[in-house]
Amino acid sequence: MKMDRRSFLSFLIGGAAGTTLSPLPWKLTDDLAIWSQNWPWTPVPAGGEVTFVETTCMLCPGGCGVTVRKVGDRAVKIEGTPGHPVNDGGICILGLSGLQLLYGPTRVPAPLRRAGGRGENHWEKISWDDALALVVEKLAALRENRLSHTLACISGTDGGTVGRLMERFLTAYGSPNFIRTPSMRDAYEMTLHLMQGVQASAGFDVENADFILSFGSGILEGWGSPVRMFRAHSAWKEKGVKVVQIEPRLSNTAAKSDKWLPVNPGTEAVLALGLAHVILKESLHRKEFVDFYASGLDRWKNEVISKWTPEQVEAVTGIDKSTTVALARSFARADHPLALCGRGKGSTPGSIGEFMAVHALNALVGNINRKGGVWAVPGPDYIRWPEVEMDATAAAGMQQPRIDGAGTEKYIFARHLLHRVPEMVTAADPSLVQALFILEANPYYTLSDSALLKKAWDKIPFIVSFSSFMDETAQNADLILPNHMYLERYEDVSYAEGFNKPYIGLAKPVIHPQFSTMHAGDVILRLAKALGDPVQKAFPWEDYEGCLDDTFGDALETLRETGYRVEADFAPGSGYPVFETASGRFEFIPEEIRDAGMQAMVQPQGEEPAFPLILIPFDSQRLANGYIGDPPFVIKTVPDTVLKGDALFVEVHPETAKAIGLSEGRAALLATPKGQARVRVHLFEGIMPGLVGIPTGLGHQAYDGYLAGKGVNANALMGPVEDGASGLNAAWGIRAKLSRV
Amino acid sequence: MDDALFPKGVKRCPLPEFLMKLGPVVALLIWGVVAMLMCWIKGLNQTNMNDAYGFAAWIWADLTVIALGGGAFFTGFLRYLIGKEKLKNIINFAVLIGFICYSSALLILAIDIGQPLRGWFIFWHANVHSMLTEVAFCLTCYFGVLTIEYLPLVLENRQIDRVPFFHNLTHHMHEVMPLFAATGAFLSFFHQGSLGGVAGVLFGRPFAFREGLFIWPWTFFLFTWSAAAYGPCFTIMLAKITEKVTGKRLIKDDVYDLLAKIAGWMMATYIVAKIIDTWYWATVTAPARGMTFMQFYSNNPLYGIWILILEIVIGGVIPAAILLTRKGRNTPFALMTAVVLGVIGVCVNRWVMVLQTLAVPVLPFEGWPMYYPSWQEVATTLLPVAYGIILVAFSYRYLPVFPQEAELNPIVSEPAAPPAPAPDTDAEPADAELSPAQA
Amino acid sequence: MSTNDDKAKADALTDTGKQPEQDKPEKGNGASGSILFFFLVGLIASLLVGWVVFPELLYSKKKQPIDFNHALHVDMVDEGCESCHFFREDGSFSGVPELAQCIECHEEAQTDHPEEIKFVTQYVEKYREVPWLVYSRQPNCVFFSHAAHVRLAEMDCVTCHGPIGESTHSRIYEENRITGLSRDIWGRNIAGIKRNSWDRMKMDDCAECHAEAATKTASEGEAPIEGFFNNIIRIAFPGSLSGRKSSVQTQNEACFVCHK
Amino acid sequence: MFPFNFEWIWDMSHLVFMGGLWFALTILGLGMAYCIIKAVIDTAQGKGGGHH
Amino acid sequence: MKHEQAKKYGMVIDLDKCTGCGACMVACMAENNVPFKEDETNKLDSITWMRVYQLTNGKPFPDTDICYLPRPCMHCEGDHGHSPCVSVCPATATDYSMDTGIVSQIYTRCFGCRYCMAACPYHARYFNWWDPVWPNGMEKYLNPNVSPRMRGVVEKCSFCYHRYQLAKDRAFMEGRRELEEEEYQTACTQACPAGAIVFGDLNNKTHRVHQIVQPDPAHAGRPKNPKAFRLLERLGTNPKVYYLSSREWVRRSGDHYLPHEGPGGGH
Repeated sequence: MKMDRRSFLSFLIGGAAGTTLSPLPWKLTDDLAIWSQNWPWTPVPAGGEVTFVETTCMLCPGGCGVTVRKVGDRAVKIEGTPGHPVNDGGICILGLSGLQLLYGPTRVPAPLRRAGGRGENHWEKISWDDALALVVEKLAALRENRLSHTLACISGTDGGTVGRLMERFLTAYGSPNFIRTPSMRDAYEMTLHLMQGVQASAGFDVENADFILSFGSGILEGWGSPVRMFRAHSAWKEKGVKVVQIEPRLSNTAAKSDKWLPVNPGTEAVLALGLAHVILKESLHRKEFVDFYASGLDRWKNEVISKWTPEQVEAVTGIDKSTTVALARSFARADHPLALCGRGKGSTPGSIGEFMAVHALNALVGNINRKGGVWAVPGPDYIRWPEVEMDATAAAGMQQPRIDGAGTEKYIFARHLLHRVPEMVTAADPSLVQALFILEANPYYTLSDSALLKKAWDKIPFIVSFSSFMDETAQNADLILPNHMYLERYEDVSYAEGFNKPYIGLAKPVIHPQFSTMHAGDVILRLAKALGDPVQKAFPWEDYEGCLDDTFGDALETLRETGYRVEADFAPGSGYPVFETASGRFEFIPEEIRDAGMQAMVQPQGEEPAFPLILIPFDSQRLANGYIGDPPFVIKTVPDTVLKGDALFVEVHPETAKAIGLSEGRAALLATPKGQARVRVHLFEGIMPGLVGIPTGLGHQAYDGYLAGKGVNANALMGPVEDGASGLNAAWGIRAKLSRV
Repeated sequence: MDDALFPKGVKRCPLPEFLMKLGPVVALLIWGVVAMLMCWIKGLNQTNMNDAYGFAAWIWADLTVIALGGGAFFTGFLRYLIGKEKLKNIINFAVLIGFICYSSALLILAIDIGQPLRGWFIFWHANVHSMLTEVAFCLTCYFGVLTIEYLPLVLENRQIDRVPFFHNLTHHMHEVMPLFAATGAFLSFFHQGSLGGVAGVLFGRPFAFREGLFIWPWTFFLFTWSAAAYGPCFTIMLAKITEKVTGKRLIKDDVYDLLAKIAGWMMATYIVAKIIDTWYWATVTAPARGMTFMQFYSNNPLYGIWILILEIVIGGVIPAAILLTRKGRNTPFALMTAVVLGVIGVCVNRWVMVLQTLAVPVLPFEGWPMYYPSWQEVATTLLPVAYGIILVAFSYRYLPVFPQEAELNPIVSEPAAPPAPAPDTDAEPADAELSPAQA
Repeated sequence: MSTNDDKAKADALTDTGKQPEQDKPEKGNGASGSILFFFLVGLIASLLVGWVVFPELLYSKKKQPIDFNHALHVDMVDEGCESCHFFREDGSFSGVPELAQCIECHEEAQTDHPEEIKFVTQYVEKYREVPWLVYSRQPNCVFFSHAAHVRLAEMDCVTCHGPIGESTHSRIYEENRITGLSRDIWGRNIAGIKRNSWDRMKMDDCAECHAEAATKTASEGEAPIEGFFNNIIRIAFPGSLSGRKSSVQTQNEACFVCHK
Repeated sequence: MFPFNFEWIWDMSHLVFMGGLWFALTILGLGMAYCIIKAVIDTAQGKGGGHH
Repeated sequence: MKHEQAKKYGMVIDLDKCTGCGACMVACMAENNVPFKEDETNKLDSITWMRVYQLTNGKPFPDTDICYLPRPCMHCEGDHGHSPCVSVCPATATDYSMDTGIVSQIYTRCFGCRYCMAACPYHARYFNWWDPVWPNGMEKYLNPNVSPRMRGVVEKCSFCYHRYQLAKDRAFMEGRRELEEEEYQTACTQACPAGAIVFGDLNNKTHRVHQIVQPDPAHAGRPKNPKAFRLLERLGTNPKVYYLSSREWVRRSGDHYLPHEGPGGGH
């Protein structure tokens, strides 16, 4: 039988009919659909037993309690711990994203030694033994040459065991240069020291205050312990507590406040003094406090009455005099009025004059160490290690002045002045810093005046980062000794920013370390051991956990169980506490600083004609601007009026923009005395004309593709402004120029 | 060369010239196919669509080609159900255009959905309350009808027709063609309408939402009506263009005149209905939701009141007026102007119903999102155009699409050709069985 | 283009054109027979391919890492299936035991059975989880609550899993090469015919049982006569009058009942 | 969609909509079947070929 | 077998408390395996089931005011469950459950026609324009209770329905069928540091949502609380997410009003 065309055709038709009657086409259609529902490249998360681990978040100084949900051995979600004294179940946007940092591509997987030039990001993985040997070799040599004091450490932490171990290491080694990263904490501590004579941090009984007067504090931007502040804010709303926000830009805090007073930038302290003027003039102050517990009022009063009448205040601050008077009255007449300062998140200290003026307001209404007021919270007392026995080298090293000058005659009250380091390093030859450790900090990004910083950086021969993440500082270091990430390690958190009770939180290992990392505490102990006596002698512990055991004793077990310890019934005094100043009273004008203390205003850098505008940085809860950069989830929430593609938007008032010829979204060149950057313009009715608002927390060069290269680092355009009285960095802005490109 | 395949009694250009002229179109086709494959393989991120524009150029193209392809069902309706015999001379072409439009629409839909491999869910797991389900079902069925209607034309190719089976099949298909046409018209009335319903039922989109009759919003009826009005315009336009390209008269003027007249009446009535609908929407429907008429036409860089004028006046009232006058219909330029304006009008209408519907901010604190298509969207939208040109070209070359062609263009030089009837008579073409009219 | 070519092609075309006429004589004498024959050949061949060859090709066959004897284990434990496949306190179901559970008994080999020795040496000693192939693994879009079925509705494991507890050997695991799913989901029978409730585990099978349960619930509250007529309707139109109306779209159970 | 599908409901919308659809499909299918069968019969009877 | 009373889960968000911090957005993303891309600044192509909008009163400096408004899926009930999106889905991939009042979205059923997105006036529905990609290792944090979506399908807020399922399982183990109010809470509610979100059963008079909102069953759930409002209520979507604000301009921003009209039952 011949297979001709016709037969072939009928064969095909038969085949088609048969195929249609077979499962083949139908099952294939179905299976292809099912394939598309289960694409192998779409991950399928594994199931398992669900467990919860309670620990403490270490992504900011807030000290929140977090509960990590685990499925099998995977951590899948971070939630706030209900009943926790600081955050009671709430959690912030950054804390929620912790797992993206834990499992993310920014982690440093192992000890890394720089392979190319600094900052080129070429690395060589080395063993922990080799890495530690490298450090020991350097340190031993420096010590041998009696240059132990040229080792410095920049640390984001100082109260807990790890910070203290590091500080102790420097002491035993022979260097006074343990430098904590700057924040408003410096200014508040100094204020309490000067006015109340105590070494304490400021705690705020925000839950019980009934009138909030905020001098630019970003209560809803991340100031203090953010979640606690949010909760307090909600409680205020429920109770009808009045909030007055004083700042030149409509921040979230300002928008949520009952009254927003757009004050001329940098003149907040003047307004505080103006309020004091009204209070004193109208005798609205709380006499039972002022008369019995304070000193120096008369002198201060004279000054305030003569200098800061509401008219004068209006001329400087732009706040209408009747507003000042009304505000002063309602503030003073409230039962528990509370004045706060520290701009934005409080990441820059600020001028001591301003802090003292605001603190004096609290004193005028008697709200010191009292319900709803400012409490002096003593530092952690649980670390009672024996004194370091210093050998001659160490003693000699410790005798050397600190590189940042803190504690020297000029900066007698300052404890840490990190902003001075770049200048000092650049000035001297050879560099005053021969070796630099960086622990839980990212100064390469957070320090202002990047150009100077870079110069200083180049002069430091040996830089070691302990960072868990490839941040800017790690990227520009010579050696990275990656710490376990906070979800992988034990560490005590000795402090919750702005919390009004002594508090210890414990971070616990939620999961096994994901990479070849080592606890910074263990690294310090191993370095000490390798350096031998006398350094070794100061560290009688086998390992960090041993140190923790030794430090807390039996208390560690309870801490492990509850995750935190708080002195719930802490009160700084049943009535008013005894002040530890020379007079034993609250000092309105501390003797030590009397003239400088009245210098309330700090001028921004730059001159008028060249830089007609003023650039002010502004913080946002959605932009982490400290040691940690925004993880992918958080950067995703940043509005497109702040970041679009890689372009950063600066906020300008429509009138100001019009004068320059800029419209919404237009590209512009933003120049300051410290540098310039290409930006785009977002017109915002909520910013005072003549100002340029720049968001902080962007412009990273390191981390991953989700963050690097996006926007502009506000710090690069700013420079430190030294407060004459304290030496603290008091910069709140800088003169700037915005031009079309 | 390939003249054995030509319809009887007509002249065609040599094959190389034919292919060469199609070259650019084929290039366009390939460009479109590349873009299509990119969309399938890499996903819809190749487009400029976004979460505000879930529907965009493609859905507009879909709605538009179906409206324009409406010439097929409406001409069929007039020819087979109303009995306008004269239209048999344009019905083949109308069916061809319809076939192209509908196959294109289906292809675009297959590209437009995010999971093409699951596209059949719309049939298997149908939600009968969804206008889109109605669209998909009727569209597919009507495409089947069009295939059935187009098939005899293919089988009438001179060589295929020699096969007895095919010849017989053609014969019998012509026999039952009114039944198919009726089914097609039935399906078309529904899916043209449900395409209108797609936008009209969106009660979350005040720009598109309309009240209506039972489950059907007014847009349902307006869409059917407008397809019936503007579809024939498109058929006329393409026929005229084909005449221009081939340099021959292919259809007699009285056929054009009849179709144009009917289209004119449809358009006139449609545009009156559309104006009433717009008026009612602007004064009753939208204000009931707190929105004012001008809110839909201001504060954005594109959608001004001009678009409404373009759609209703320039694309509706004017062409309707031209088509309603005998002079307008019989002046070639006026006729062409009218059908082109009409086609523009319906394109704008479909654009507005898809794109402006989505652009109008509904949340009071949102702005107007703007959109322009990516090149992949443009290429895939032009793909059907290229494919359509190619199919028309091949159909014209090898199939007896225009029954009056031989009569209107007698081949004088070849004595072998059948004797040409006098051009001015209305006599049937010699080989009458080539025409569906015979069935 | 050369005229020769043109001519050749034209000839060819003419030939083609003539062919039907040449073929015509064949018609009616044996031609239709051969047509029928080839039609049948095509039909039978494609049926064989579709029904026999295709299923063979579609599924890959995999052996379990350990040949597990369910029957043996069930005999030795007290609480039946739940001895190893237990509920956690939070209501989640443990599913296939993890190594840690097995180790409770098998820290060392208890017999000299080669499979047990293999298990101990290759997994227990190395503390490596056994990569079991789960016959009943549903795709990730499925939410299935064992608690609702076993605890609340008191269903037997066998209803869905079949008599796997009686098996003495692990059968071959067949995996659909396209979908990556176990063959047990579609069912052994390529046509989708099932005899037992556990023969297939597609959505329709879940729905079938749910509809039955719902119908039962609905009919319980009906008066006898009403129930009689309603039952006739139910038999005539399966799925109707089921009494469940939680889904607006399907008046069946809402999608999220079984999907995640 | 068929009545045995999960999504099917015995209600007016389904009966009208799917009924209409299946009705249309049946007409088309039967129509085509009629044409093909007639054509086969005609061809078997030797009708058709070339011109008549 | 006794049937539980039908629930109508809903949410009330206090805009006076909401600080716009964005924690709800991230809590949602982390809970629901929402993917992310390197560049998420094109907000029209950025999946955020919960999105926080910034509203402004449009007044010039210094009378400018802003307010944040978190927008999850409204889980519209429409008219008897015919929410704008549910009725248009051609493949029954989205559904309204009368048991819970939750609008579901079944990703594996969805074939990506995006008609529901065109239908939703709240832009609460998101399309997976891209394949979801987690950087190597980051897929470890994915939640097994929520299936990751493939490219080409629509997704949206589910009111964390999986949490309802898990809570039910737990209740079943204890022989209960009914859930306590706190047993089923969405991730955003749980996370909100301001405590601005309250979630619960609007049908249950003991639940806080009911007490705050006081829905009026005679008027499709319109709130009796004068501070409460819903978004685009006048479209007839009958949403189950309510907002509270003491500011008139904010309440007015929730819907369209002709010049002489105003919020608060004046229509």
